[in-house]
Amino acid sequence: MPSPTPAHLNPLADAIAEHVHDGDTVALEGFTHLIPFAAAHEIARQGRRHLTLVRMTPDLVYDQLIGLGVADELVFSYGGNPGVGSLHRLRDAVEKHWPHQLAVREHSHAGLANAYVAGAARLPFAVLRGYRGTDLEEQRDIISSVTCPFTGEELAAVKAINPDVTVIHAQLADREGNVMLWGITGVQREAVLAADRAIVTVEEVVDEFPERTGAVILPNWVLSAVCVVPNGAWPSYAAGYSVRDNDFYQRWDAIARDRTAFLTWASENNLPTDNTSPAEDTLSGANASPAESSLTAENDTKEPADV
Amino acid sequence: MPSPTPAHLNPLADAIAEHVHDGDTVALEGFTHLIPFAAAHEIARQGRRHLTLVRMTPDLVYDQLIGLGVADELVFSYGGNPGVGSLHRLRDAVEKHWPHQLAVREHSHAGLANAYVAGAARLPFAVLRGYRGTDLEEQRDIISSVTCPFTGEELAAVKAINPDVTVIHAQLADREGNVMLWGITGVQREAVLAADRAIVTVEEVVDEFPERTGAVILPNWVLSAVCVVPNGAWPSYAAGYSVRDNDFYQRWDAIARDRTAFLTWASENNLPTDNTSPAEDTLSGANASPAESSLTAENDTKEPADV
Amino acid sequence: MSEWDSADMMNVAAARELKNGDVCLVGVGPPNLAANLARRTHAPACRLVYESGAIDAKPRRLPLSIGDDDLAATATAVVSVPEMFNFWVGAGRIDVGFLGAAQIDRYGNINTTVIGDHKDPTIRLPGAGGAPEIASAAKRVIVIVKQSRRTFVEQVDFVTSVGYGPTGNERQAPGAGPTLVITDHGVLEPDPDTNELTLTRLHPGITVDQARQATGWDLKVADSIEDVPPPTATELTELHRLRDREPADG
Amino acid sequence: MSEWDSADMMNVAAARELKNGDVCLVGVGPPNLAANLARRTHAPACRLVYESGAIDAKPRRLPLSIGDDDLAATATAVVSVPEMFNFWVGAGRIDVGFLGAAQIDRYGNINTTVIGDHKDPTIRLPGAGGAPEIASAAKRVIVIVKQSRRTFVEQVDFVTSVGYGPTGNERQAPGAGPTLVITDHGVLEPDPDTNELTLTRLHPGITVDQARQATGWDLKVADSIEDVPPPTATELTELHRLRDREPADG
Repeated sequence: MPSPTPAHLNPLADAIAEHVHDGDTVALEGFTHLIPFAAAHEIARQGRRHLTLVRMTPDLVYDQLIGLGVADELVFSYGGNPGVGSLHRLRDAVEKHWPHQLAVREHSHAGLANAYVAGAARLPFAVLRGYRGTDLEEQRDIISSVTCPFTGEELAAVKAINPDVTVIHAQLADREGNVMLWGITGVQREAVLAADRAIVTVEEVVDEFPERTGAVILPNWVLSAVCVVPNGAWPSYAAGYSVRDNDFYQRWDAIARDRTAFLTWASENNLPTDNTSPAEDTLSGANASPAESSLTAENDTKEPADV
Repeated sequence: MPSPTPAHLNPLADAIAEHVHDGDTVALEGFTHLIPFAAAHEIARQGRRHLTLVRMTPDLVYDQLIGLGVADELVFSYGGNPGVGSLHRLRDAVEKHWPHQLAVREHSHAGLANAYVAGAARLPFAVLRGYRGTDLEEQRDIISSVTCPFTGEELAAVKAINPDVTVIHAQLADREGNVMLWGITGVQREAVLAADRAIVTVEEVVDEFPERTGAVILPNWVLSAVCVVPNGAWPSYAAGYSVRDNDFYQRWDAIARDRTAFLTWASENNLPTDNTSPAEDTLSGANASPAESSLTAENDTKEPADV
Repeated sequence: MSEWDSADMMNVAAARELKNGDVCLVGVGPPNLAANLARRTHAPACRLVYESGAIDAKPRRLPLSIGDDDLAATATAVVSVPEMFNFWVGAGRIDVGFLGAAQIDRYGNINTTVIGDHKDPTIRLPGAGGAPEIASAAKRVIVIVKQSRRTFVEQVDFVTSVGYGPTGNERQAPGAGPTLVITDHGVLEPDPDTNELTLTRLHPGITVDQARQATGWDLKVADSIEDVPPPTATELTELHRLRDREPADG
Repeated sequence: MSEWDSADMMNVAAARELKNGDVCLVGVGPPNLAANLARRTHAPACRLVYESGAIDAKPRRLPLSIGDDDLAATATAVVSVPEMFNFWVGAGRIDVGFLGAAQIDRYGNINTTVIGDHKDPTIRLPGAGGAPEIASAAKRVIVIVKQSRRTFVEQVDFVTSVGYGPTGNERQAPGAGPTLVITDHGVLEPDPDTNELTLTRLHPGITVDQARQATGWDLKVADSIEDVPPPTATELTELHRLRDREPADG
């Protein structure tokens, strides 16, 4: 359970150092929108290892962490670069065990979303109508079935997920450390409430929250730390603050395809890697382009306003 | 399932005539706030009988319908006049079978809320940690148990509720019949989505919805009818439009305590009753006060603005 | 201002149990009075949660129902009722839950459903509401109830909310169960070994014998009884202001 | 403007299947193109739902991901992902669900998870996403996939989303299952008796033999094959405008 102490406004490095430990189960959530990239990079920068990473859509953020050797296990439901193609670091880890073997547990979106829901309610499992007849059911330790005591119908059961720590990015905090996010809010509320500890990076701190239809508000007493990190979702976006850097999502494909390009990118961004040689077996090095120093680049692809 | 036809803006009488039938299971929801009193009175005025009424807090709205003889069964979780005392018509029906016997199935708030949640998801049951060791569990047809397939823990299961029709009151509709409500939104979203048909009364129609943190928006294609009924929640309230008529909630106690007073109130408000003599056994007639024509009274208890 | 009765004392004693920072689930009646009194006196940072969905409500006047607009308007967040019960109450995020009772037995089991048979009751009571889950999941459960032989009974007619079970040993819920029963006579606490409710404190002017007389079973009494201090002037002032629906003093 | 290729034809044929008023769950790739094309041509009132939570999204340009802000900004309502899957997809409120496939078999069972063994795959594919629930619960499921022997296989390596089961008779889900498979060659429909995918329509210029060559099993062919009309000028114009991320024409 989260500490009853009110959340403070903390430096991100301190929050990660205090709350994210080697071996933790860590969920970084944000469904396309509000992905906590800056916090992920801080986790990598501090050299965390042996994490179990949980996330519905691993996206570039976990492709990077997996390539950097941060994760031993991945729990997810859709691992692609949306609209672009594969997550090559994820594939390299699963297919070729580079930089090391990555254990995989996978759900459908509905299954993983409900696993968080059960976790947020501190129930051991959730029920849904799905999975029947699929090979996903073979993962018996996380997907099982229950029988309705009223109708006799057999339904799927998914094991609850309770991360040690959940990290999200949001638009706003107030001076007391309450947090507000809006737009596509995904599964963030449930992921935060399912966790023992929760860290939120925010665009800015305001005296009072605006009215926002569809906003999620998280009271300070369910949060462990709130950190002001403007543009902390880049190359994802924060509605009202930035647009998605679709160009970087395209460019990442070339960086991630090639181990050397990836290691160059990591080095240029001061992200520590395991001492693994890229030479032994590069996934699809043929059409890899040289790394660009993209992590620290400005979000230079703002689209014209279109309202 | 709701008809895929977009909702229309309809006269309330037409919507009730078309969608609420004798013998239906009907849920009128609204947790203290936004209780659809006007729609309830229209149901009574049209002489509907043998309804199964579902509602977390029967409140005055079901006390009235029960006294008028509309219901054969009540499904609920808390049957009091909040801050005042008993619901005397409910008690008279259960304790003395006036105007006729009322079957009762009852949940805790958590159980009934989750029964709607299961209904909205079209699942046959919901799981919660509760009920264990209570006598509520004896209602085996609606409360049972399931065993977690991962931990072996035994948890409570509640049977899903899928009303034939759900009726709610909301602040706004737009010109296409989409609906917006805010403030305390209770279980209305789930009750609407659990129903085969849904009727919404609204304070007014607007061109565009405002930004409102915490608002629930229901697309027109899950609604069967939308009816403009200003002050349709009186003596409950609609945040931003009215305040709760606490005086009427007090006055109702005297009206409802006494069968004669209640029948006078019904007659004065053109609400048909079964031809039942009030004389045989009045519940607590001693301190009953004469009926007031309160139903049609203006909301005369607006409190001073206090912001 | 210094006049007070046993009901005032009960509410004041309940308010004193709330600590600054406690997350408190507030129901109608005495709990509402007690929680708001605590917030206006010694525990301004206690967090009021109402089952209607209001989290961190800061009511300016005593709410008349748990669904007052003032609760939503002053809350940090307002959530749906299913979310309130699943993600907040059931998930164990409530430090203190207050409960009332129409009947209570020596093991803290509570009836708010019926007097008589459930299918054909003599008196139909309001029912469960949020009580079973509060009784199950809150870290501390405080029962506020006037003490009488009609209420403190050998056996409840119906178990709406579980205390420690029929013989005191059957509790399986995650929360601690009823940690305090605050009455107009004094305070009862479960015996650490048997969970039997034991008189541990007396309100000013009340005797052990009076408490025994108001109990429908052979009341267990602690070896040493604490005296509850009478309401302070501040407590009484704010209690009266709350009842008169006035805003906080100062 | 009148030039088009087999991929264009596939997207146009998929768009034509959407009826005005249909509630359509839209995924990335061809489904996104097809659904938005339908909305810009013959089905302006079809309702686009994205699994990110946007209900009745009215994107002004082709969204590049299912989480574009334009979807949230133009939607009637935005809901959480759990609510989307529990109350909207799982509850059967979707009329048409589009699916892609890395492998599909003759009974419409789909693999988007791995080529090879799940624990040690040759190729790790993206995984399930929302597909299993769409396959299970949508009233009509339309698969959009380019036809080849690599994709149309005798047996899928992994069943991510169920069509009609291993022998065509095992489907137990509430939705109807894959009602159409639209490829770059033509359209396949399940046989009414056996549920075996059967070639029923051919795109302009494609022969039955070509379709057979692109199928990894002995393709069943309907007695009479319909010819799919080529893309109209309007369809092509809007398809190109969508790809160029231009707003709707007019």
